[in-house]
Amino acid sequence: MAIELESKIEGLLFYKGEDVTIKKLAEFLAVSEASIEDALNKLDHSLLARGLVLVRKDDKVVLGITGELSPLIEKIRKEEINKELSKASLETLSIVLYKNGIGRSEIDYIRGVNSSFILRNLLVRGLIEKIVDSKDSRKILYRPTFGALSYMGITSIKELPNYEQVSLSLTDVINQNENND
Amino acid sequence: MAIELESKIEGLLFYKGEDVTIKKLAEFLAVSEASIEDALNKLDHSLLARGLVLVRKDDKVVLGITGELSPLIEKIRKEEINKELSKASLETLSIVLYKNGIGRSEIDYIRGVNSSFILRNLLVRGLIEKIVDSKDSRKILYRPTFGALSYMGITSIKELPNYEQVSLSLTDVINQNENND
Amino acid sequence: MPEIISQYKVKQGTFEGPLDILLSLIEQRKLFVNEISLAEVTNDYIAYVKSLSEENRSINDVSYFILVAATLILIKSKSLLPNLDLTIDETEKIVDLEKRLKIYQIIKNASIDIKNNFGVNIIFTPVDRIWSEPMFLPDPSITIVNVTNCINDILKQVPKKEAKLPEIQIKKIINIDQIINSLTDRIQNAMNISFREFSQSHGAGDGDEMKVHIIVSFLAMLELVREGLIDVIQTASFGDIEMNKQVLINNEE
Repeated sequence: MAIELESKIEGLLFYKGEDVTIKKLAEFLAVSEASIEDALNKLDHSLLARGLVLVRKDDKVVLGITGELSPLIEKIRKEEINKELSKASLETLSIVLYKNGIGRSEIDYIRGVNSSFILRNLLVRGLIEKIVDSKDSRKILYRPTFGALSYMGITSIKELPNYEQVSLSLTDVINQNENND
Repeated sequence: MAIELESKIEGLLFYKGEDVTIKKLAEFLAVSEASIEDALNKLDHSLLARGLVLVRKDDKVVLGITGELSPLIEKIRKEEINKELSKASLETLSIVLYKNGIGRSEIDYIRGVNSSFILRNLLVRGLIEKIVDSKDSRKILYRPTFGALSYMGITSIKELPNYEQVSLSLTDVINQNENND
Repeated sequence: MPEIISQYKVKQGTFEGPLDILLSLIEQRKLFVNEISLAEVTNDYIAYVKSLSEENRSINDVSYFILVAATLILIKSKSLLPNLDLTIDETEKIVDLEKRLKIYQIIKNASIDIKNNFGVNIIFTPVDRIWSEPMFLPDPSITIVNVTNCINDILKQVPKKEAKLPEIQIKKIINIDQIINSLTDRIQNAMNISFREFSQSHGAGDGDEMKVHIIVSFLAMLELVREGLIDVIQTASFGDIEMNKQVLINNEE
C-alpha cells in the first residue's frame, strides 16, 4: 500500500522542523501545489486531538506541538522564554498582526510616534519579519512570523481574536476617510 | 477537553527529537511507567499509515519517520548538504568568530533579526558549536568549531584581522543594549 | 464662560504617544471619537503636553505630541470661534486626526486580546532539535576576507546611541513656558497684537522651524485664554486672531 500524500508531508515537515513553502513541498513530492493544499487540509484534520498541529501562514507550513502542551515543553526547555510585551511592543505587534503586511510609515501614522526602535525590537525577538512589497519593490513591509502565531497559540492568522471584525472595522475606518475627500 | 496521554507523549518526543527513557517520560508527565507503556501502545496504533513511527529500543522510545519515506528524506538531506551558505549564515558565523562565546539574544540584537534557524543551520553544518555559559548554566553560548577555523586557514580566532578591536566594538554594542533594557 | 478645572486628571504612567493619551482622555469621559469630544479634551491634552516638556522626556517624543496639539487647537478654536474659516489643509488635518484616533482605538482594543493570549499556550516548534551528528559542511564563501567584510558591514549597521546635539536645538524652539511668558509681556505692553504678528516676531528661520513656532505660539495663546488672561477675538476681515488684554480680570487663580 502506497503511503498517502498527507503522511509524506507529515514526515517531511517532521524532518525539517522548520517552516517549508508549499512550492517546496510540491517540488520534493513531485505533485502540484493544489494537491499539496488538498493534502494539507487532510493532514490538518487527522492531527485533531493529537500532540501535533499544522501551522499555516502565507505560503508556508510548519509542524508544531499543540499549545495545550505548552507548560510541559516550557518545563523541559533549557532557554527561558520572554513573554513580556511592553505597551509599545504590544501596540505595534497588534497592528502588524491584524494588518499582516504594513509599512513603517503606516505604523507610525497609526501610533502617532516613530516606531523604528520598537520594530527592530520585534524583529530581534522573531515576532515580525520584513518582506518586500509585491506592489512596490522599494517598499519594505512588516508581517507577523510563525513565532508570533506560536506565541498566540494559533495555527493561522484568521484565528486571531475577533479577526474578521477587527479587519472589517479597520477597513471601514480607512475607507470612510477616502469617501470624504 | 484534556489532551490524551499518548498525544502528550507524541508532542514531547517530537520536541526532543532524541530517544527518551520510559522512566523519564513518566517523570515528565507525572504518571506511572505502566501508564506510559499503555499510552505508547495506543500511540503506536494511531501512527499506523501515518508519516511517523514510534521506535522502541530497550527502555527507550523515539519518534521517527516511517521507513517508506527514507528515499524522500535522503533526497532532502542531499539537497541540504549541497546548499550554499546564505548571506545571513555567513553574517552570523562572522559574529560568532569575532565574539567567541556569544549568546543567541546578543547575536539577534547585533543582527537586528532573530537568528534561531540560522544558528541551527550552522550547528548542523559543524561550523559552530554550543557551550554552556560558565556564569549561568541556563544560558547557551556559541563558538566557532576548529573545523571552521582551519577551513579559513587559521589556528586561533586571534589571527583574524583586527580581532581585538572588532571584538571590543561588539562587546560595546551588546553592553549598550543591556543598558537600554 | 470660565473653564472649569477638569475633573479628568491624566492618569499617572507613560503614554505611548499623542493618540494614546488622547484616546484615554476621551474614553475616560465615555465619549465617541469625533470633533466634539476632541474639542472637549483639548485643554487636558495640552496640560499633559506641558507637563511632558517639563519632564526630561526626549524632545523628539514631545514634538509628536505637539504636532497633534496643533490640530486639536484648530478643533478647539473652531468650537470657540464658530466663524473661524479653516483652510482645506486644516480641515483635512482634523478629519485625519479623527480617523487616526478611530484606527488607534480599534488596535488598542484588539491589543487587549493579544496581551491576554500572548505566551499562554505556545505552539513550540523543535528549533533546538538536531537530527544526527553534525556533518562538517564548509562553504567556499567562508574566507578571511569575506568574514572581515561581513563583520565590518554589521558594525556599520548596528544602531547607534541617539545623537544629543539636534535635540538641544529643538528644545530652544519649543519651550512652551518661555513663549507664554513672552506673550504675557507683549500683552502688557501693547493692547492689541495680532497672533500672526506675534508668531512672526520670534523670527524663526526655515519653514519647519516656523511651523513648530506657530504651533507653540498657538498653544501658548490657548493656555492664556484658559487662564482668563486674554480674550481671543476673531476678526473676520483679516482671518487672523487678535489678542487683547482682558478688560475684566475676574479670576485671580
